[in-house]
Amino acid sequence: MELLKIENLTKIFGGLVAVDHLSFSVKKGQIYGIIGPNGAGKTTVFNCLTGIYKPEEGTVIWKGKDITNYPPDKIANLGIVRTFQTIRLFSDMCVAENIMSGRNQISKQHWYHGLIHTPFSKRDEKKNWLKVKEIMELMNLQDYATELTKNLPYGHQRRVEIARALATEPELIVLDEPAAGLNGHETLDLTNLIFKLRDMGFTILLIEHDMNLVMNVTDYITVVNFGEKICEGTPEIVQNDPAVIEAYLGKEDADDEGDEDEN
Amino acid sequence: MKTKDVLLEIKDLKVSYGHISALKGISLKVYPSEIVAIIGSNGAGKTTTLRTISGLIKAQSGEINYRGHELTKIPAHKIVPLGISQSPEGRLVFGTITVENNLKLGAYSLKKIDYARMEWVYELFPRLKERKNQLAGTLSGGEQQMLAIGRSLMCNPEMLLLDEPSLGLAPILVKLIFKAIKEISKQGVTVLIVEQNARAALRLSDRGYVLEVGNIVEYGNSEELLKSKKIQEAYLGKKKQNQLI
Amino acid sequence: MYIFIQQVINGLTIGSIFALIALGYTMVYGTMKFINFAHGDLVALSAFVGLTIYTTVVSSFSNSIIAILISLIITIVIISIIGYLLERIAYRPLRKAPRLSAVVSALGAGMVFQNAIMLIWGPNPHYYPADIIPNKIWHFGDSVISLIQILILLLSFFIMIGLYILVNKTRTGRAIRAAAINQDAARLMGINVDAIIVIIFALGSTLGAVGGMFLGMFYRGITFNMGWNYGISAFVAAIIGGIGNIPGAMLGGIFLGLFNSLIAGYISSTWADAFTYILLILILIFKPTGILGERVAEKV
Amino acid sequence: MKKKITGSLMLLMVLALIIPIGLNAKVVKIGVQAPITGKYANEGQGIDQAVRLIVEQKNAQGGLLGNKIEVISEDDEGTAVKAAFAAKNLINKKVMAVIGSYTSTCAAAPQKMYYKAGVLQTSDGTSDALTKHAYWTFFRNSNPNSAEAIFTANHFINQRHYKKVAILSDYSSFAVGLGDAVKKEIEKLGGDVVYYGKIKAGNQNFTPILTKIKSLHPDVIYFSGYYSDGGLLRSQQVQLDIKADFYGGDANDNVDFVKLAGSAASGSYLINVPTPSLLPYDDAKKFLADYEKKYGMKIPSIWTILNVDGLRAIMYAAEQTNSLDTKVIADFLHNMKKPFPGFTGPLSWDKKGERIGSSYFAYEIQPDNSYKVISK
Amino acid sequence: MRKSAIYKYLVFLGILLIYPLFSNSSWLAIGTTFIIYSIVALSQDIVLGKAGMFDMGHAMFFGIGAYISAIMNTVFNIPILWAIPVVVLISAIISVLMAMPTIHLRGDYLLVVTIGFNIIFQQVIKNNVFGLTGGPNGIFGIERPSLFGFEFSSDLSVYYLAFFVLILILIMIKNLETSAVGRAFHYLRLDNLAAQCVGINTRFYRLFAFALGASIASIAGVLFAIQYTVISPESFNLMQSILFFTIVIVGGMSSIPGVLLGTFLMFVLPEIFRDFNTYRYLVFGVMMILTMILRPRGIIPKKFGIIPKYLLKDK
Repeated sequence: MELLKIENLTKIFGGLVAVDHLSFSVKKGQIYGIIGPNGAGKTTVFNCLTGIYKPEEGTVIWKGKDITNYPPDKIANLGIVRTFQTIRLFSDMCVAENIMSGRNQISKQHWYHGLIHTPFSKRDEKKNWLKVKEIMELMNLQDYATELTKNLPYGHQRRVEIARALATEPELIVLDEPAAGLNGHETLDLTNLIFKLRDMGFTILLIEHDMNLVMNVTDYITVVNFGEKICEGTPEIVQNDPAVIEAYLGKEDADDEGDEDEN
Repeated sequence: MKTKDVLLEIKDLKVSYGHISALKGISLKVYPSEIVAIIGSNGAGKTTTLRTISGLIKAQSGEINYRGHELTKIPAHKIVPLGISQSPEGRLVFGTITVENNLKLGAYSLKKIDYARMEWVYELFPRLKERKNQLAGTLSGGEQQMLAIGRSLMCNPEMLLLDEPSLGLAPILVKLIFKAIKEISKQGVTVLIVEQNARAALRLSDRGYVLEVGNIVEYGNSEELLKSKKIQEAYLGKKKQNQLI
Repeated sequence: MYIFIQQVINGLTIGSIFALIALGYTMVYGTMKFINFAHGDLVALSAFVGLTIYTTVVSSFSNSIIAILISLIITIVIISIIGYLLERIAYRPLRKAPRLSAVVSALGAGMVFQNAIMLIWGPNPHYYPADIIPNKIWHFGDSVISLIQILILLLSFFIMIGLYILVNKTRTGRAIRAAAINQDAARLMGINVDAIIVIIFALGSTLGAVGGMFLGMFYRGITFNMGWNYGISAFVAAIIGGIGNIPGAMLGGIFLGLFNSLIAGYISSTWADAFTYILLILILIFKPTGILGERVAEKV
Repeated sequence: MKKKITGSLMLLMVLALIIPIGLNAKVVKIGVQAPITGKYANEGQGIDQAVRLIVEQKNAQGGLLGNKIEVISEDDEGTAVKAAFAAKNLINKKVMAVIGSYTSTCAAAPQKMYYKAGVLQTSDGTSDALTKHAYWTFFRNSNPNSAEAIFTANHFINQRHYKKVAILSDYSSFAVGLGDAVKKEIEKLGGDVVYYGKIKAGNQNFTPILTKIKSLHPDVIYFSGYYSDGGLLRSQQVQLDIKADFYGGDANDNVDFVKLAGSAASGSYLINVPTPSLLPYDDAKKFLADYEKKYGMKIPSIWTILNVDGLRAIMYAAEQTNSLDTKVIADFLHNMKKPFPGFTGPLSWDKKGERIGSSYFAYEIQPDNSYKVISK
Repeated sequence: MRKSAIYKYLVFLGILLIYPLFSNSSWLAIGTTFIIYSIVALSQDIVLGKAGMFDMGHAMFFGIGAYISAIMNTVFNIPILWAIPVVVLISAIISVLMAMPTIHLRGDYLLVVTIGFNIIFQQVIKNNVFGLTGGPNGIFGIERPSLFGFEFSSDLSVYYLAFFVLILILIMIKNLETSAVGRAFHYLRLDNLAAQCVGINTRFYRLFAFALGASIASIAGVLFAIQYTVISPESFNLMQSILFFTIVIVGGMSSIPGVLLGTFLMFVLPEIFRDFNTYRYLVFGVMMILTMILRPRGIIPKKFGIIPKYLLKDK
């Protein structure tokens, strides 16, 4: 079943076509990768998908519904939640408070509960905090619950961001270069985490530079360069595609590739 | 390896942003007239290294020695006149200023603009000459990169620091830029280049350092590094590889 | 028709003074990204300093024009030094602090200036002598223009041309613009950004000093609390033009001066302020960064 | 650390609030409530200094009924909120009478408090609202707007025979009140008010509104606001070559009007009770000289002297009744058969605390900046 | 809430409770105004400190509360306490109407717009629109309220009325801190985009913060009208807005003790130093600069990371 379908997506910045009639679709339960050289337009795709940019052309279809020009919060509430390439946490707040932000729209509190607490709002509050606790345990963050996120190491910040995304109870998690800045050990943890998330039933859409990670975890990959799709398929297919190799290594290297593509 | 004296030597350099340490004590050497590449993934500390050399970031501890000057103790604007010029990541051209004025700004530390040098830059990147009266912000990514490099050449540097010159550029442009870097190097300018495009960088350079989350994990001759399995794996992943870097 | 012409002359005169003061706001905002609320009071201070110097030196010169030029120059020097000290003491320690801290520091500095004027010169208004500039007027049709108006218009015009040349055609000017666009990139060019900020404060203070003395010569009466009124008008002018943008401040000042005159002349003087601010709000709603301001896209 | 800071600050808070100052008797206390800082600081400081001078002279003569007089000044900054605080302070310090405040708003805000505390208040505020309640404690030492308006309208229509009148005021309660009243009286006498507008005090640039007025060709421009704007209005009127007479209301009568208007001052007109320099009384002249000698500056305006007169009348009443009881003094002041000879002319009051028998003059300012009386 | 925090608030409220015992009538009046200004500053803090919107025209809502209640009382003879719901409603509506087209503006531009609104408001009341606002004179003769037969005629009773309202507002703001709404304000201030991307409708919360701040300030306005029985335009002008703005920044954004301390320093301290008539504001300006340099985030900055106990890992 197609969960997310992107058709003919085009985004132009001042004459520069950042995304050029790009189409792909993500099935439920998939781990879907988008790769491409830096500046290829991958993040722009995510920004269009999550409502931050308005695309010039094309549609974003979520479970059969056109959500193309929805604002980011509405899209998030439909079950698409993302992380950012440059981590965007609420840096002055603690880990638990950051994760709690994901519960904000799930909470049943009305605006007046902000002024007058009722037994209902207190219950609701406790319920959501307990959910946060659950997520912190899942993500191994409980030791840092009251630590301000700006004081955490990079790897932990990544985990908090993913935890915050999980807290919104999404169906599709969009990860924008989750391994950027992680060391080998942390990347390994991340790999396991992504599998774990898939096993829990989340669908995952991923942009990543770390080829090891991408090739390891994804089921299906779209390769983008200059906003255009140059190849798609399973990791095996993608890895052996001459267009991909060219995009990554440049033409002058093409003659070297023979001895490296052993598979 | 060159036999001359070391031009730039970094000793046990540590840098941190608040509680996050970006460089955990790196050491490296650059000899006159060579091209040295620093490669590594996003967030490894490459840019931090360059920005610390240029004086934009304060070092926590360690030394950066350049021809007898201790750079960690000198403010950024006094480092440029010593002969170190940087083309920064993201190019940072002055968007609302014309191309030519960007180049003039590059020569700021010389007090007088060397027009012969400007001609040389135009020869290196003819595209810039065509657009010299255009606002830098209206240039394409590749042209901006050319401008950033050209600008950093205007102060007649002895050493050029290049931060990700290939970022976001089409292969053909990358080729053009790298060719230009080679050309610059031939003029006797020492080049320290930071790149994610490891292969291209190593092909260009004499020596290379591999940086990973704030530590140098590998260094040596570029040709050897290029052949190293580890490097290959890190930058063009292999399917079903169980062992990570 | 003569009313219209007259209102335009009136508007241009006050508008060019607004523009001079607005430049001080906009230049500081351009590089430091904060509103220097003390600028208006600095303008008031320069009017007082200028008068004091004028009354001291006037006896040594037979020609009052020479006396006023000399006092203008001395005032500029003094006010620039005060502007430099202001930056050094009240703003530089706050470069890395939250932006609103610098705003409050500026408000505090404004309060210091205002009360210092009151303590030094007393609460009474002071007066520029009436004969500094001969009281000559020219008629064309039913409209009139006075010598002092012509002088203000011409001087402001030349000062703004001078500033334009300085910023666009000189080495220092390029450095100022570079520092305004990106301080780190400017440092990489070997530009001493701290020194540039000092220059900006000195320049802004210079223009403010000229504006302050124009006010004194044109209206004669100066009071210790006059800075706030002009400050807020000039600040609005800077915003209308697009704060941070030097031609924008000039345009905004002239525009605001003209608009004020025409509203008061043709619509209602009792509601002139309301109209001015409604205009301001409308401009910001439809062009959120002012007339010449550039849109800054948020980087994701 | 944070605990310590919070703790010590709280302690400071408590201490600060318990400090309020103790009292001591044996002296008669006179309060001055005036805008010592803020927009009207020069008027406020003038009133304060003049009162202190009078009291100093009185004490030198043996004080009031043998008691030494002490002056307590409170700054109201020209705002109603601070005026209320200042008044409470004065009441707590048990003053017998309060001189001030300068502005109508600041005189009105604490009026009821003084009434409730039985403290005499004498103010130069000219707003009609001040005598509306007829508090027995309140004595206006200036003349009300309405009287001035009647004089002005009569002078314009019947003596000068103006046909078209332009009126300007600022946003102060006093100027609006006077402007409204003048407009009403002129229309009552059949005059044509072709323009009635407001300027923003301190704005300095009045050319837009004057240009507008120019197009209406009035015979006279009347300004009911303060000298600091009036002088500029006159100066800009001449600059714009507007051929109309210029009349300033009483608040324009300040030495600074002439300074601001410069050469344009000559030929403009003012309407007020007799001005300090024109006061025909010898003791008034002596007081002006004393003031100038002591403080090295001229008295800021007639308002200073009006306030001083208020104080002098109160002291006179105390001596006449041989009593320091405010009720007795007030009764005496309300029922004076023979007016008290003040610096500004004879003073007496009606039941509402309104000054009776005000005399207005219209002056023309001469090229040498002296005043020439053109109408009484 | 932590035990120690409760204890601190009790001490603070305790001091306010017994304060009238130690003060004469002028200090009582200052105390009452301190409480009223604290309420305004707390409401300013909701907009500025919590939701991070640069509102430099907040005195306007304070004024709207005072003026509407005064007009209702003096013109229509409605008991002033009955005016409160109307005042709250009207100022909430006005604030939302004002904020809707302007709320998207970046920091300093919003600051200018709110200054503009404040100045327009000033001109409206000074021009005596519909003959209701009394022009520059303001409105005289506002009647003090009575509740269940009790007349709030003495200054002391007004003090305790204000004190009671302050307690209610403090409870409300405390509740805000520990609710989804209050956290949403912090999220959108710290990173608007990230907040949107986890599903928070930041536009709604911005408007809500504005409306809430305006409503609370307008309640303070009613109290102000009750205390002074006279109101005039200059109590709600731009200088007052700047005062409230400064209180929040000097005290510490979104920190309740900070805002209360800020009100004390910026408003009560100048009253204490009345004797230094002409010098005090000079010193005051210097103090503002020094405070910012020494404590750029305010004197008592907000502390985050206070979460329910049951979340903490058992040690």
